[in-house]
Amino acid sequence: MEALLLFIGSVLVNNFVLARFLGICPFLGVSKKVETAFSMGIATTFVMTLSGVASWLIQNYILVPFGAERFLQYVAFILVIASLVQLVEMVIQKTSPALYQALGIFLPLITTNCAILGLALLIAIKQYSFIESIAFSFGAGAGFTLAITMMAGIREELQFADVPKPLQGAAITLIIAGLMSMAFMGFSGLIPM
Amino acid sequence: MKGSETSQMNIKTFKGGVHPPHAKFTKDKPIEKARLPEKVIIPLQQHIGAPCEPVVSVGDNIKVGQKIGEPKGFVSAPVHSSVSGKVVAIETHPHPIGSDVLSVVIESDGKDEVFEGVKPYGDLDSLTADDIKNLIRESGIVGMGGATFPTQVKLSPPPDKKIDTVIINGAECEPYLTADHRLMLEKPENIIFGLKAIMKALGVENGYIGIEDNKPDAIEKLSKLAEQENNIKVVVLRTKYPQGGEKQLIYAITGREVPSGGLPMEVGAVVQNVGTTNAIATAIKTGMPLIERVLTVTGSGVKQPKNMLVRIGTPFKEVIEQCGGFNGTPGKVIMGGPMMGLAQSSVEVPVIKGTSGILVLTKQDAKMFEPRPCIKCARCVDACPAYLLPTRLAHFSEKAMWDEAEEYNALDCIECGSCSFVCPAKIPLVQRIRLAKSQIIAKRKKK
Amino acid sequence: MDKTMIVSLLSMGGMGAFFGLFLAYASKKFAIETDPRLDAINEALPGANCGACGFPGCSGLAEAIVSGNAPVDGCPVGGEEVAKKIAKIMGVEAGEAGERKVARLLCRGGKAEAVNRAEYKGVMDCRAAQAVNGGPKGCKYGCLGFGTCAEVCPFGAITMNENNLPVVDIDKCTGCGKCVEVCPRGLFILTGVSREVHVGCKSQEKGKDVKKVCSVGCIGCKICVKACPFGAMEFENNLAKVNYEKCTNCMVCVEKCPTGAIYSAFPNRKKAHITEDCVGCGACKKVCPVDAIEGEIKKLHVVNVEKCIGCSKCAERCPKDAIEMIRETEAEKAACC
Amino acid sequence: MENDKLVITSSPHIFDDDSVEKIMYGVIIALLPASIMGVYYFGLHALLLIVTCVITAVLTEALFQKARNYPVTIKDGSAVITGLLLALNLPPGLPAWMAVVGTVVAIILGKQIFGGLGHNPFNPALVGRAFLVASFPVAMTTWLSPVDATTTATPLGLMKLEGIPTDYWSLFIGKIGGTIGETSALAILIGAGYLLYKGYIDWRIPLSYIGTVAVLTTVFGRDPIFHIFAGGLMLGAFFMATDMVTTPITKKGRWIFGIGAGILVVVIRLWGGYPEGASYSILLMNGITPLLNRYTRPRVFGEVKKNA
Amino acid sequence: MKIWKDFIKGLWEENPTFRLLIGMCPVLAVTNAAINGVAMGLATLFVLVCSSTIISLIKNLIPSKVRIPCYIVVIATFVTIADLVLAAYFPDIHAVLGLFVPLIVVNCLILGRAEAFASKNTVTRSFFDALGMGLGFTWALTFLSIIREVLGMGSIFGFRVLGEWFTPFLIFVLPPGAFITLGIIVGLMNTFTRKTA
Amino acid sequence: MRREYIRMVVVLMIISLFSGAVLAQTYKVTIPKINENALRKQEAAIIKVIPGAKSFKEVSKDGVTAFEGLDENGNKVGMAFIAKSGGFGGIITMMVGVDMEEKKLAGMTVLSHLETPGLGARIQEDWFQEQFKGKSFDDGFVVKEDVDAITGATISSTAVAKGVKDSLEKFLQVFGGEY
Repeated sequence: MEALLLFIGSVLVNNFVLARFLGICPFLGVSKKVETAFSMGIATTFVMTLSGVASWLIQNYILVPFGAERFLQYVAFILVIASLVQLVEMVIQKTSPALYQALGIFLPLITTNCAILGLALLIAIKQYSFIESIAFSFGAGAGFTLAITMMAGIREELQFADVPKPLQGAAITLIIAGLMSMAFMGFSGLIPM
Repeated sequence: MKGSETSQMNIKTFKGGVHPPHAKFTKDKPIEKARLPEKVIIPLQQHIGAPCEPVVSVGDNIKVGQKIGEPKGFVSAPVHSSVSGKVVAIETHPHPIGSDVLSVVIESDGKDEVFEGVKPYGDLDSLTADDIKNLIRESGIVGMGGATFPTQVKLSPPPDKKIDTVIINGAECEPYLTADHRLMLEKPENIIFGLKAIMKALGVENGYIGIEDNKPDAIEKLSKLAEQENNIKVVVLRTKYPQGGEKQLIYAITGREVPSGGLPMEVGAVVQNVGTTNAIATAIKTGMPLIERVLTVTGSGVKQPKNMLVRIGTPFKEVIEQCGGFNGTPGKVIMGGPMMGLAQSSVEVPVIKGTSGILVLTKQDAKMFEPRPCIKCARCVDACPAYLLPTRLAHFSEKAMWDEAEEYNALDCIECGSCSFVCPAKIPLVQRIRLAKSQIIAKRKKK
Repeated sequence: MDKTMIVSLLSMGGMGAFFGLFLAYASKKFAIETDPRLDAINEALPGANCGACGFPGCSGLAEAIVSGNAPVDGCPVGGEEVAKKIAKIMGVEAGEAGERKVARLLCRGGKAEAVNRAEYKGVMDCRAAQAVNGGPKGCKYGCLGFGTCAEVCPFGAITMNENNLPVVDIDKCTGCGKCVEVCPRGLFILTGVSREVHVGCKSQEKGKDVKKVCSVGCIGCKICVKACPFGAMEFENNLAKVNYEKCTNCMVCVEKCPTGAIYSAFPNRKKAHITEDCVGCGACKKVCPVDAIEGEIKKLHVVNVEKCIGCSKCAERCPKDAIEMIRETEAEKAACC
Repeated sequence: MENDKLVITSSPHIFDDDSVEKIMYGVIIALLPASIMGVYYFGLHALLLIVTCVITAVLTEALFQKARNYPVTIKDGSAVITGLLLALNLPPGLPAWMAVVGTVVAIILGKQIFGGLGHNPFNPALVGRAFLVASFPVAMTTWLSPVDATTTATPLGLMKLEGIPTDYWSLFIGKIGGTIGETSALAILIGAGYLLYKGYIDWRIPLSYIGTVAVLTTVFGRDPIFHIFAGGLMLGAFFMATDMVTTPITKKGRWIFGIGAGILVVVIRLWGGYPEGASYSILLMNGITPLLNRYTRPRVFGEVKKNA
Repeated sequence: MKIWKDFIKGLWEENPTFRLLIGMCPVLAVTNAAINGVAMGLATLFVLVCSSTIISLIKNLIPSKVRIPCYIVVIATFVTIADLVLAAYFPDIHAVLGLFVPLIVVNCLILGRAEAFASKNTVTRSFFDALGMGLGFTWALTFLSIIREVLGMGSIFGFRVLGEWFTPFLIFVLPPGAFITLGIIVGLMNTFTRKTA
Repeated sequence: MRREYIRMVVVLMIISLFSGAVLAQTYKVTIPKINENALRKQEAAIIKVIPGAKSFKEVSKDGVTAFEGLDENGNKVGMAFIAKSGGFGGIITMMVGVDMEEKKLAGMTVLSHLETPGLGARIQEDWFQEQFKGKSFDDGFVVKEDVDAITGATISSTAVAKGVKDSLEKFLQVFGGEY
C-alpha cells in the first residue's frame, strides 16, 4: 500500500518534471513529436527503474557499510548510471535491433538527464526500502513519460497555431510547462510524501 | 397513398451529412425544350479519361447524331454532333472544367437533320448484354450526374467482381437542382426501361431507385411503375446531403460500405444517375446518341429559373438568355449544384454531358466570408460522410504536411463540401483537402 | 593512512579500473562501421547528450545532420565553433562540380501588366487557385502570384514584390529546385548562375491573344531571333526560347524585344576592356560580331564601348588573356559621365 | 471593372449561416441566467466583478492584438466569454484588482500567446482561475454566504473539512457559498438547455462527466446528488468542459474526456488537498486533449481492418 | 582580445540560461528566492571553472574513448567538494539548495563546456570561457530569482521591498511561476535581440 | 591497439584515485563541522521547546527516541521528542517539548516541512507555534476549536496539530510512567 501511494504520488503529486524540476532538458528538447517523446519517456522509465534499483543496492550494500556515503555518493552514482546506460544500450543493440531503433537511440541522452541522478539521490536521502525504491523509480519514470507526452501532444498541435515569433520554441514550451504545472497543482495534498 | 406510407416507415440514409436549404425553386417547372443553338462548341473531352480524336475536319457538313470524336482508349467515350450544319473550326476552347480543350465548333444550318445512322436498336429482349454495352459506348453515354465517367466502363466490371445490385440515383441531393426530379416525373417509363437495360447488361436481379423524401410525387410515380416489375424497388431516402454520393447511396440502400480507396463494384453494386438512365433508354429506343440533356438553370442571378432540355455544346450564355437573362450583375456562374459545382470565369463555355445545372448567384449571394481561426467545434467532423477529420486535414494542408494528410486518409475525401458548408469559421476546408489530395497523388506518382 | 582515505582510494581506484576495462572491452566488442562523416561530427559535437537540440542525444543530431534533417548549427551548446567544424565536415561532400545553379522566373506579367479574367477567392496558394477553373489570371501560362514558391523556398531566397511577382535572391538561392517543383505553371527553371538573359514568358498563345491578357508577353514577332548575333534565339510554339548553350549574355535581344518579354538578370551589360598585355594580334577584332574593336596589328587595341555588346567572344579568343569583361555598376556609370 | 468579373471559388458555394460570432454570443446568452443568479445572491460586488472581468478581457485582447499589429477581433465575443466565465469562477468577495490580474493572465497567458482564438491548449478562464488560486489562495477560498454576506464555507468545504452536508434544495437553487456562477444549478441548467437546443455544445461531455462523478461517488459510498450539485461541477460540465477549442474533436475523444475529468474530480474531491476539483480536472484533461484527438481517430468510411 | 571574447560571450550572446537554454533544472528549481539563485550560481561557477581548467590541463592525456567518464569523475569530485563545503560553512543555504547541489554533476552546461571548449583549448582560454559562462549562469539565476522573489514574496534577499499594500503573487515562488517567468523572460530576450539573431 | 586499451584503463584509474584522495581529504576537513552543525541545530530546537534547558541528552526506550533537556547544572528540566505528520506538500517534522510535571506542552517548533510558501509554510510563524505552549496533554488538538488555523491552510494546520497529538500519545505510552 505504501509503495502504491508512493507510485501515484511520484506520478501525479510530485511529478518529477512539473513539480521537482528534474529532467527539464529532455522535457524541453525531445518534446516536439509525440512518438519520439513517448519513446523517450519509456526509455527513461526503463533506465530510471534500473538505476533506482542499482543505486539502492550500491547505497545500502557498499557506501553505507564502508561509511563513504557522504563523500563518494555522487561519483559512485553517476558512474554507475553512466555505465549502466551504456550496458543497456549495448545489450539492446545486440539483442533487438528493432527495440534499439525505438528506445536505444535515446539511451545516451538519459545519462545526463538529471532526473536519473536526482532519483538515485532521493532514494538515498529518503531511505526508501527496496520495494519502495522500485515503486518510486517506476512512478517517477511514468510521471516523466506522462508529462513529456502531454507536452509533445500540445506542441504538435501548436504547429498550426500562430504563436508570436519571439515566443516560438523554448519560450512557449516553458509557458506551457507552467500551465501544465498549474494544472498538476490540482493534485497537491493528494498524497503527502 | 401506399408509396408515402412505406416512405414514412422505411426511410434510409447514411451517417454524417448536412442539411443545406433545398432551394428547389424549379421543381414544378416542366422541362422546356431549348431553342436550337446557332453555333455549338463541342469539346472532344467530356468525360473522365482519354480525350477523343476529331473525325471530321473544318468545312465538313454534318448532321445531328453524327460522330465527330472517336475515343482513343478504354476509359473514354465518343462525341457526337448535336446540330446539323458545318464544322467551322477545330480549336482549343475554354471548357467548364477549367483548362482549355480541343473542341469542334459547328454552325447550325437550322435544319436539324438527323444522321442516317441513327435508328432504334430494337426491343430490349432482342438485345444481348454485350449489345447493350456496345450501344451505350457508341452513344457516348457518360455519368450525367457530373462525374462523367464513361458508362460502359462501369458496366464492364472485371470478371472477378460479382455485381448483384444496380442502384439508380434519384436522390438529387444538391440544392437548387431539379433536373433529375423533373425527368423522373416526366419520363418515369424511360427510367424503368433504362434500369432494366442496365440490369440486363450486368446480368443483375436487384434494381433499386433511390429517391429523397422531398420528392414524394416522383416516389409515388416510380413506385407505381416499379410495382409492375418484380425485381425493381423504389427506396425512400432521407433528405440529407450528400445522399446522392455514390458510396453514401450504396450504404443507405444495401448497408454495404465501399472499401476505402475502392470502387462500388467491390461490394457488388453499380450506381447510375437518373439522367444517364434516361439517356440509355433514349439511345435504345431511338438510336440517338447523347446529344442533349436536361439541366436546371436557376439561382438568384437568373430572371426565370427553368428546367431545360439543351443540346450539348450550347454556350451557357445562350441558355441563360432563354431564362430571361441575368438578374442584375451576376456574381458567380456555377456548373452543377451549389455544393460541388464548378465556378466559371466566363459564360462562353459550352454545356457538356455532365452539366446538370447552371446556377447563377447574384453578387450578394456570391459574397465570400473571410475565414476565421478554427475553433475546433468539430462540426466538420460530425458532417463528414467519409468519417474524416476535415479540420485536421486542412491544417496539414496549410502546413504542407502531405504525409500526415495521407495518413489521415485525405484521399478518402469525396469533396462533397459538407465540411465547408457547416464550418462556422468559413474555412475553405474542401479546397485545402483537395490541394492535399493532389499533392499526395503527385507524390505517389513520383515514386 | 586512515580508514577514510583507504576506503576512498580503494573504491575509486577499483571503479576507475573497472570502468576503464569495461569501456575498453565494449569499444572493441561493439565497434560498428558507420559513415565516416557521422563519426567526425560525433567527435565535433560536445557529447553531453543534453538534448537541447531536440534530437535524442549527440549521435542523434549527428545522424540528422548527415541525413540533412538538421542544420549544421543545430547544437546550441557547441555554439559557433562546433557549427563551423561541422560545416567543414559536411562541406567535404558539398564541394560542387561545375557552375552553381539558380532558379529564374519565366514570367514578367505581374498585376500591373497582366489582366485577370475572374475574381478568385479562397486558399491563397497557386496550386489551389490553379485547380479552381484554371485560376483567375487571364493568361493561362503566367504567374498566378500567390507566392507558393516563396513559401516553399527553404532558404528564404524568394520574396514576392509589390507587383505580385516572385523575386529570386540569387545569393540565397541554392538551386534546390523546390520552386520548380511546386509552381503549377512550371515557371521556374534552374540555370547556371552566369546565364543572365531569359525569355520571361511561357505563353504559347498567338500574338494577339497574348496582347489581350498581358502587355509583357512574347507575341511571337521573332525580332529577337533575327537580332541575335549568335543564333541563340530559338522559336517554337509561338514562343521565343534562349538556347543557353549559345547565348553570350549580349543582351541585344533584350533591347530589341518590343514587349519586354526578354529580360536580363542585370540592368546593364558587361563591356570588354583591353589591358596592357595586348600584343595586337588582331584575333579579337575578327571574332567581334559588332566590330567594336579598333586598332592596328601589333598595337594596343581599343574597345569602342558604345558598340560593344559584352558578348565575351573576344575575351574567349584572346591568346594573352588581355581582355577583361567588366560590368559597370550604375554608380560607376554616373561617376564617369 | 474588377467588380464586373465573375467570382471563382472552390466548391461549395453556399454556407450555413452559423458563424463563430453566433456561437460565442449564444454561449454568452446561456451564461446570463447563472450570472443573474450570482448577482441576485451576492449583490453588487458580484456585478462589479463580472463587469470588471469582461471589460478587462476585451481591453487586454484588443491591446495585445494591437501590439502584435493584428486585426482586433474583440467583436467575435470570445474575449467576453473568457471574462465572463472567469468572473463566474471567482468568489463573490474577491477584490476587483485580483479579478483584473486573473483576467489579464487568462487572456494573455491562456489565449493570446498561442495565437489567439482557436489555438489555446487550455481553457483561458480556467488558466486565469488556477493562476489566482495559486497566487492568492486565501482570497480565492474566502466565500460569502448569500444569506447574510458573512464569510462561510462552500458545501464541499463543509463536507470535506467538517463533514457537514447541505440540503438538496439549497444546492439546487443556489442558496450556498461558492463562486458567483456555480451556486445555482437551476440557472446553469437553463443556460445549458439553451446551448444544447442550439447545438452549440456536445451532450457527450457533460453526460459522461457528470455521469462518471455520480457513479464513482456512489461506488465510494458518498452522496452522488450532493456531489453533482455542489461546487463547480455543473458550471464546468456545461460551460468549460464543452469549450470547443480545448476539448477533443472526435466523439470517442469526448467520451474519454468526460470520463477522465469525472474521475479526476472525484479523486481530488475525496482524497486531494482541495475540496473542489472541477476546474483542475478540466485543465488536466485539456492537457491531454491533443493526445485524445490523436488516438481516437474515427474509422474512415469503408476502412478495411488490416489482417481481416 | 580573444580571451575577452571567450569571457564575454557567456554573459549575453551565448548566455547558457536565456539563449542556449541548457542546465535548466537548477534554473527553475532553486530560483524562488534571490539568495538561493546567487548561491546556486556561485556553486555552479566554482565547479565549472575548476573542472574546465583541470580538464583543459589534462586534455592531452585522456584517450578519447574514456573522456566522458573521466570528465564526469572530475566534475563529480568538484561537486562533492562544493557540497561538503556548503554543508560545513553555509548549512542554511545547503539545506535550501538540497538536491540540486549534487545535480550540478549532470548540468549539461558543465559537461558541455568541458567537451566543447576545455578539451580543445588552452588552459587560459578555458578558464575565461568557464568564468564567462559561469557568471552568465549566475547572473541569469540571480535575475530570475529576484524577479520571482519580488513578485512572489514582495522581498529581495529576504528584505521586504514592497510595502504592506502589496499582496504577493504566491504563484511566482511555486513551480508554475518558475516556468512562466522564465518563458516570458526568454520571449522578451528574443524580442529585443531579434535583429542580431 | 593493445597499448591504447591499457592507457584507457590506467588513465581512468589514475583520475579516479586522485579524485578519491581529494574527496577523502575534503571530507576529513569538513565532516566535523557538518556534524557540529547538525547537532547544534537539534540542540537549538530542543532548547527552544524546553524552557530553561541549556543542553540535552538523547534517551531511547522501546524503540522510541526522546531528548532530555538539562539546565546548566545538568538537571532534567523537561523532555522533547520529534513528531512527524503528512502535510499538504510533504512530511512536516516538529520538535515538541513537554513539561512532564504540569502535564502540558512546553513548546513546539517546526524543523522541516514542504508546505506551500506563504501559505502552509506559515506554520513556522511564531504565533502559530506559540499557541501549543501550555496545552494540556488532554487537549483535543482540534483545529478551529482548540488550535487556531492559518487562513487558507487548514490542511497544514490540521497536520501539525494531529502530528503533535499522535506523537504525544506515542511518547506518553513509553515515557509517561517515568514521573
